[in-house]
Amino acid sequence: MSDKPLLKKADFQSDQAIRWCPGCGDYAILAQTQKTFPQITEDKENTVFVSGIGCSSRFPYYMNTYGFHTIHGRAPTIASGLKIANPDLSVWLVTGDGDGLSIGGNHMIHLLRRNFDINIMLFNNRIYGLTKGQYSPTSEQGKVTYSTPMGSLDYPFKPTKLALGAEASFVAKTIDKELKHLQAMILRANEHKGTSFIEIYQNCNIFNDGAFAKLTDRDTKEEQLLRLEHGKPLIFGIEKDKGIYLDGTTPKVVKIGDEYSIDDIVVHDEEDRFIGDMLANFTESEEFPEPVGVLYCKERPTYDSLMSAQMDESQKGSKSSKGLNELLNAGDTWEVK
Amino acid sequence: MSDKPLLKKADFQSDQAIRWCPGCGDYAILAQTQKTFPQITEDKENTVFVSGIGCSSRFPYYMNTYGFHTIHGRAPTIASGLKIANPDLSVWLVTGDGDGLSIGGNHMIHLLRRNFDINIMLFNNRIYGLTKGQYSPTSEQGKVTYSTPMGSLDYPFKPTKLALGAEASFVAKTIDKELKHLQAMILRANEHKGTSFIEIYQNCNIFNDGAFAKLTDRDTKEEQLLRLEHGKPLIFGIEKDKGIYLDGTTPKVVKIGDEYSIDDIVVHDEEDRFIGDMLANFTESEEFPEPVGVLYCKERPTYDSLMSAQMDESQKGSKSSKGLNELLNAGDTWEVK
Amino acid sequence: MSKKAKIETLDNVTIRFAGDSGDGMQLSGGRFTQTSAIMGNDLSTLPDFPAEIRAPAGSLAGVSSFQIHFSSQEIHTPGENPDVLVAMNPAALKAHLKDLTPGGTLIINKNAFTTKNLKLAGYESDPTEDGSLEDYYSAHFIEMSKLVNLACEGIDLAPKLIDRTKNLCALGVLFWIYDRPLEPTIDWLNKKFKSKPDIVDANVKALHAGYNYADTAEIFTTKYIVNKAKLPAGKYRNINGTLATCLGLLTAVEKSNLSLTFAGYPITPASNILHTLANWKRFGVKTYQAEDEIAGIGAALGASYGGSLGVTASSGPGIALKGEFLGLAIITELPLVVINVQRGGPSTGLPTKTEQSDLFQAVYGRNGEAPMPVIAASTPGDCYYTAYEACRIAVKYMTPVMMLSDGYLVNGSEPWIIPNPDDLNDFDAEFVKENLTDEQYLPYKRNEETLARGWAIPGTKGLEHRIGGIEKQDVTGNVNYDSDNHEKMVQIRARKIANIANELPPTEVFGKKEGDLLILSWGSTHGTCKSATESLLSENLKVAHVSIRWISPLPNDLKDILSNYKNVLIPEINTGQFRQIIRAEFLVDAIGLNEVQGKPLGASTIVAKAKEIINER
Amino acid sequence: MSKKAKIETLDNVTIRFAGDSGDGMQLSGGRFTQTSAIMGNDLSTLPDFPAEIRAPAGSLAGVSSFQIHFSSQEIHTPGENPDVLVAMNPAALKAHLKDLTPGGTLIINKNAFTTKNLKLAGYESDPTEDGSLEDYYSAHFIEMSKLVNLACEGIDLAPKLIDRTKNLCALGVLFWIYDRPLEPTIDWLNKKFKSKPDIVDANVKALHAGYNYADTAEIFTTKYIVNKAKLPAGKYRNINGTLATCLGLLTAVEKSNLSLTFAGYPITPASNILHTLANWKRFGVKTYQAEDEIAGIGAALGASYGGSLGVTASSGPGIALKGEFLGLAIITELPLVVINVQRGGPSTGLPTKTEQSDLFQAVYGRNGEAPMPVIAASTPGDCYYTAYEACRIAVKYMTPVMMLSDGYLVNGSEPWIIPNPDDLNDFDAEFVKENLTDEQYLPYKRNEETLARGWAIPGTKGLEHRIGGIEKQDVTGNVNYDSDNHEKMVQIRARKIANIANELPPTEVFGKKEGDLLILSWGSTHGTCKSATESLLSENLKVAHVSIRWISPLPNDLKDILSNYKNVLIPEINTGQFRQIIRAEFLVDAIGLNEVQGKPLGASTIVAKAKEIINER
Ligand SMILES: Cc1ncc(C[n+]2csc(CCOP(=O)(O)OP(=O)(O)O)c2C)c(N)n1
Ligand SMILES: Cc1ncc(C[n+]2csc(CCOP(=O)(O)OP(=O)(O)O)c2C)c(N)n1
Ligand code: SF4
Ligand code: SF4
Ligand SMILES: [Mg+2]
Ligand SMILES: [Mg+2]
Repeated sequence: MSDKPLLKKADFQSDQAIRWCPGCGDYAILAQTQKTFPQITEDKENTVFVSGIGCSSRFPYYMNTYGFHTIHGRAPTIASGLKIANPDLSVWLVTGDGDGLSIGGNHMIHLLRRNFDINIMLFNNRIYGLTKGQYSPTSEQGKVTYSTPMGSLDYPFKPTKLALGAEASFVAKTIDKELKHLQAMILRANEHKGTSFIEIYQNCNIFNDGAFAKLTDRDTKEEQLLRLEHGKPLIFGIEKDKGIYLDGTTPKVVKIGDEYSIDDIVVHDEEDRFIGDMLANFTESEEFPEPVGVLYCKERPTYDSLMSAQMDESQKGSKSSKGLNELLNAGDTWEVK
Repeated sequence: MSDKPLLKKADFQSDQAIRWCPGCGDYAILAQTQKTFPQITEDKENTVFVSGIGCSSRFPYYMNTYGFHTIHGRAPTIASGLKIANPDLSVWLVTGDGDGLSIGGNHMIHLLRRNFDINIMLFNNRIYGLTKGQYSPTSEQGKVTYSTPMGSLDYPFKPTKLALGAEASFVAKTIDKELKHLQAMILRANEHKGTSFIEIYQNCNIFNDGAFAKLTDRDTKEEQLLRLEHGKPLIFGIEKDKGIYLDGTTPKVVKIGDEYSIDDIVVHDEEDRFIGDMLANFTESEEFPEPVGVLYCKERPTYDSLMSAQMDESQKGSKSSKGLNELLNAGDTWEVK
Repeated sequence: MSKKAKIETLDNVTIRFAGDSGDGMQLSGGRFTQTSAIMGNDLSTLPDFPAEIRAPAGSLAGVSSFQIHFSSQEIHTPGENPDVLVAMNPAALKAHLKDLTPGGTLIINKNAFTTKNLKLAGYESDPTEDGSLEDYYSAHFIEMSKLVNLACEGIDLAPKLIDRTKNLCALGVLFWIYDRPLEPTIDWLNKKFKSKPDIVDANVKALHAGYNYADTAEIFTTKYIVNKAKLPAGKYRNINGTLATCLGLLTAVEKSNLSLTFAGYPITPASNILHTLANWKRFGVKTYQAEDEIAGIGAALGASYGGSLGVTASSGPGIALKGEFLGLAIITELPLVVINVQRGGPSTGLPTKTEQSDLFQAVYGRNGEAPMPVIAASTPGDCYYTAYEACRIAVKYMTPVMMLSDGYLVNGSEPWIIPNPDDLNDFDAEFVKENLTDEQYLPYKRNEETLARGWAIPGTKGLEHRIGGIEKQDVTGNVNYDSDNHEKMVQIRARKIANIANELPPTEVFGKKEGDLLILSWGSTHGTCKSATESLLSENLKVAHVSIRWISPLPNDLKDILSNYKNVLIPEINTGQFRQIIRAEFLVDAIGLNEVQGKPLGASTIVAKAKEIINER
Repeated sequence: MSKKAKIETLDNVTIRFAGDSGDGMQLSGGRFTQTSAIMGNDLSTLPDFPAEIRAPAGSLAGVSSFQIHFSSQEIHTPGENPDVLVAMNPAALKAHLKDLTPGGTLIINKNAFTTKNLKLAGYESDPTEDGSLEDYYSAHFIEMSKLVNLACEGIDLAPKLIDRTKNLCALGVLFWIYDRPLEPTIDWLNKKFKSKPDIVDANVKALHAGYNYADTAEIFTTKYIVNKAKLPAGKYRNINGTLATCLGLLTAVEKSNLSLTFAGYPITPASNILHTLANWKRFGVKTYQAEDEIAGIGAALGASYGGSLGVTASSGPGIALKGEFLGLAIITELPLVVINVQRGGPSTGLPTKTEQSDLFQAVYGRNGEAPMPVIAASTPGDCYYTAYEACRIAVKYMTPVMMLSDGYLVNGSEPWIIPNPDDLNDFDAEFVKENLTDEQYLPYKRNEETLARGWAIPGTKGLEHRIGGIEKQDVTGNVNYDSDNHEKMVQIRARKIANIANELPPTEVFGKKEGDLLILSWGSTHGTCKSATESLLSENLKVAHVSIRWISPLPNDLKDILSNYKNVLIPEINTGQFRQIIRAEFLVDAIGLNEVQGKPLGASTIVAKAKEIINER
């Protein structure tokens, strides 16, 4: 960054009244984002927040940057087009588990494989908030909601696994209540050139309160969370005494001590897609702790940079100023007098 | 099956003239399907082929069963509704890499996670055939087509990986030219209760000829194909002298002989999702052979069976015949004389 | 104890309950409605929800309201300007005061007028203190929170819960003013909170507190009586449009021995249809929450293909997504019902408000020559009959049918004679029988009368056949690209839909059979137009009202009816979409009355406009 | 050597080349076209492709054809019934013979009439042997395969490749009959196959073989001369609608100093727009193949939001999918051009055939009050001007614009005066300038004249603001749910589009300024209607033709024009969609002439209908 005066959190707060329910996890995410942004940019006019429809998708109204609250599920398409038009913008996409994975699932997976340099924040509250409480593609099977009074039948997506299946180049997970961690993930996403996918567990205290309680309760959470650090072994627990061991091809949770030593524990490598896949499978499982942090991160050329390169390449030699006339007069022509 | 007379291949051939290009790989797939079906059913009226739009999606016209050629990308939605209405039908979904993974990607991934008992045959020719040769979501990066004269920029999907990312319960891959293997996969898909996803590499000799040549050339193919068999080690090569070895978390191709013995080779387990994920990553890679066969197969309750159970459960005790009047007269009522 | 109150009789009263979303206004309104229904009034109601899930307490965005119009005569609308406004907090007052009839009654929860709430509502000074209200309204400031607190002393409930009963207190006040019994509400409370006696206790005490306060305090000097209305005899219940729609669908499948498959994706204000039907599994109804609206209609069509009646519902933006699939349903000639619960547009627009602006989309919004029946419900209770007819026509003619409803209809309610399904139009559904001959089944052979093709469902022996979205050959249904065949099929599809007009009952004309002005309506403006017409007729003006149910095809007799009036007025909550259709169809210079404010039209506006037309032209 | 042929002069000739997809008929047609253009004829062409990619050789489904109409006068259509039919195989003969003018010339490749091919085409006996053709047509059976084989003796090419040159042989025959030079074709072959001299050699030999055969054999006794047409002076080229559209878009961005971003999803017959633009990266054009049509319009809108002009194109079913996004473009008031290359519907319909049946969808097919300009191209070359205007209006009024084209327009071609971009309407595009004050930027402040809001693009300092699909507050653009604001915004959006009519040039009336009949057309029926009108005028009938370019809004002067004629006839390739709009708008009892056969209308049909009307009414 240059020597311009640093912006402050308040610079990223818009003048619009915030209309989420009191107690909603969205507030925390907004606050952390506003807090982090001064570290991300010194020109807020170059930042654009694009969203779909849902409680979470109201987010852009509250950021004092450019913002586009589009239509349900389609934010990735607008964000991609924006990035094509102006690759220099810093584009952030805010979506929900319904917006991004139900109606918008296709645009999401295609955005991930194309690898535009766009940062995705998916607020996963495992419910449709805005439409007042139907189950979502991340709701647990058997969920009782207005649309499923006897319990839902669909098997849920694991968003990080779907993202990896769609060839995402950066996949991370964090939690609304983990303020510092959330900030760190936002910074990491920003650093990553390519599509960054951050799943954020978010409490909807109105329609799905406590969905992530076991991951946020002070007393229990360290037994449940597998905090990922690149180059560090996959250990967890209040006493940091448990770890992930690979038994043949099969991961297992083991206790570090007599039988297994710390050296037997798998070491996290963000660039290893086999590890990324394995960690994504841990999501919401009985057997394994819940991984938070960067599951996978490996850069490859972004769509926008490839496109810029092609545009440059195509313009070598030919002058575009003469282009139109050249084209108009191409092919066989003849004069009528 | 009962003791009804077995149907013959010809019984599954409709009277419609087939309109694929001469030499198209679709012919082989059709023939193998028609050949296999007598082993699958003895009542062809219970079979329905549903498709989207594309060359491949003309398939239902040629099967002498029920058939629905729907609209581009939406076959999974029709198939799901059909299965809800009548869970007893044997429903087959035929789609292409464009139909099923581009416009239809969302319905595809949701069908997989819901796990309706439907069999998907995805003809992957890595091109849009019907619209005359644009690149598809499975085309290799840099592909020169009408819409990408300087080469495509998108990073392709690996269909089996996407399917696993979407929680598919059965994922297999085969090739148009591998006639017996193709038949075997169709039979396996039929046996599997739940959504079966078969990716079929298919040659489009008009717009993408030879896309799979190295996997189908008699001389080279055994060096390239990793033929999966449950409970057998992952070995390949004309001499069956190469195998997949797991080095920590990282798979490697090794030569069986001095350094590595057959016992060091990973043994395929169709029910192991970690192996399934690993194999899916091998798709179209420089480093690894191309897996064909069943990558993953593990049953879990199907959407249709769960729905039937709920319907049954809900009808216990109450008699539906009285239902309408009960509902019409529910709540506070009063008489006006 | 009770003071001696004057008693006056009124024909019509409109009350609006307004408060914060958490204040329980929908409940108060609902109970007042139920009690009035039981007392034999005719009535009509309209709730208005905030767009936010839980807007900050006390904010303008968080105000929720419920209006009830009740009468000793037949009425057709939830009323325009309320005679009584109950305002539970400053924001509610701010948002609704402008609608209160001049001189109307204001009932205010004084305790909510705190500095914080006043500021949230944007008041500079306290209107309950600065005298600004008393000059214009009969204003009553009641310390409801205090009243309920006193009344509930000794009940072992959190103070917050006790404070929540103030909606019952307000209700009690109104029950006193309009001389209504408390018992139905008490019974209902007992049933509703069976397992929570403390809650029942507190609520009942609060109700009495309000009633007694009104009875005792000096401020209310008059009690009003609104007598029984002379309504058609029958067994009644109160019903809203969502429930009526669902009951109509269920009746349709029960009468025809079909099964019902509903597939949809949540969207305001259509979601409640999904929620209601999801509870009816025990009646064989299958519901499916799809991944989006396209999948919703696709699954519904797939179900219809499989022999169950497929239904989907959505609102504007979701209906937009279904357009491509409607084309497929039209060309494959499968039954399907698509319900559009209209809301304010364009785009996301005003998602919780009502509007009639999707008519063009319903009639014209598809590629190609894609004719399709469109039916519109006119009142909450009429949704029942409309949904039933939509199903019947869909199956009889093997076609998708679009049913138009709207935010007002699904949420509004009215007393409703419980119908006897046996009285409805016959509804036979038959699948093509199995074919044991060697002859090829011909899926596009048609019934000569209806032009419908057969419903040949998978699983039936000998009917194996293929359908799809490419143009089909007449009779065989094979893929066919010929010019002449295409033209023929385009014409057949058009004729099939046009023919439906031949079975429509004669159009009802309310009012003069000929005269100066015909008020022509479709959909939910029915009630307002009828009220306006009644009022105009009572002034001996030569007017009539016709309410159109089938918009595509239009009834055959409409042309003649239109020709009997000097002028035609079409009131709509859009910029004139039906007017455009009527002009095109009949070359009649219909006049539009168009308001696009996200709420029902007012009868007085129509009356004024009608008079202007009659006098001017 | 050359025999002495009679020479006759003709005004007009229509030739149809028909053969198997692999027979190279598009190439023969294209070369004949080019040569005729250079000779100064006016002309118009129409290719017709099979729906299948590669239908089996020799099958009816695999027939491909190309029609050219050339003349010494100005012409406007590719002709109806050809005077000459070239049939390269039995299937081509079978498919097209019914259209050949009675007594017309038949040129047949005798060698293709093998037993197998005859069977594939469904002939019981060989029509070149059984004498069934000679009585009705001037039939010539030429052994083209044999001729080219002989001619190419000694060339080192596979027999298959040599056989393929028979299309040049057929072309040679026609060049002789119509007295056209071979050089342009030979030059072209030399250029096209620069690196394959053997191919050039074989093709040139085949061309000469055909020419010489006609010159020598006794069968052709007459040569025909079609003289230069008197065309407006200028530099000409031949152009089809796809290329014209793309050039129009490029001209628009060059004149306005904008950049162009095209985002779309392949679909017949719109895909070629994507293909053409994809080749223009060197001119700064960005193209993006999206995952579906929704993503296509989304990306185009995103690009427009970012300050590039976003364009998308599709056909019926794909346009259906874009409806929801159009609503967002309308409410966010961003420029966007959506091109609909219409094809036969409904649903997948007839994907390779032309139709005008998406007009309703274009004008009405959205939820809510969603007005949007709709412009239609009238000839292949006119696509240039139409695309340019679509872009200009989109940017000037900050609105999405729908441009209607169709299968005939994009594939058909005509001679075209190369335009000078400087002569086009001015096109200024300006972004809002950065704001260094402390004042909040007001995104919904409007230009007083156009009512357009500012184009404030991300990256501009001080303009940070938020937009979206919920109703916006006037001026500030904030989310707003108020009734009055909503109504106001609905009206502003409508007025903004209606106002465009004020800048439209006076409508051109071709023919009598008043009289018995006005033929009113829109889109690609322009040429047919103009031809019909010319023919009617030449019989001194009091008729005129008006071709409408802007369908929404309609031109202000149309009402007066309509009132000058006793009757109005609207020919359309649909069941009367524009007629419906004209009736609604002007209460004029317009008469429809409607054919829905997947192909252009014939001028003679219109002439007949016009006479019937003039005589009857
Ligand atoms: C086309 C369309 N379909 C449906 C809706 C209704 N809708 C709005 S938000 C939403 C789901 C929101 O869920 P999610 O994305 O998880 O967001 P949350 O509210 O939970 O943050 C739905 C179904 C819509 N606005 N548009
Ligand atoms: C809504 C819609 N968009 C686009 C098309 C055009 N279209 C038809 S098939 C197809 C792609 C076909 O590719 P694929 O699914 O791979 O099938 P293939 O022809 O290669 O077998 C496209 C783009 C269409 N028919 N409908
Ligand atoms: S409904 Fe849930 S997600 Fe939406 S604002 Fe309220 S608490 Fe948050
Ligand atoms: S275009 Fe390709 S995929 Fe389609 S039929 Fe021809 S060879 Fe097969
Ligand atoms: Mg959610
Ligand atoms: Mg393909």
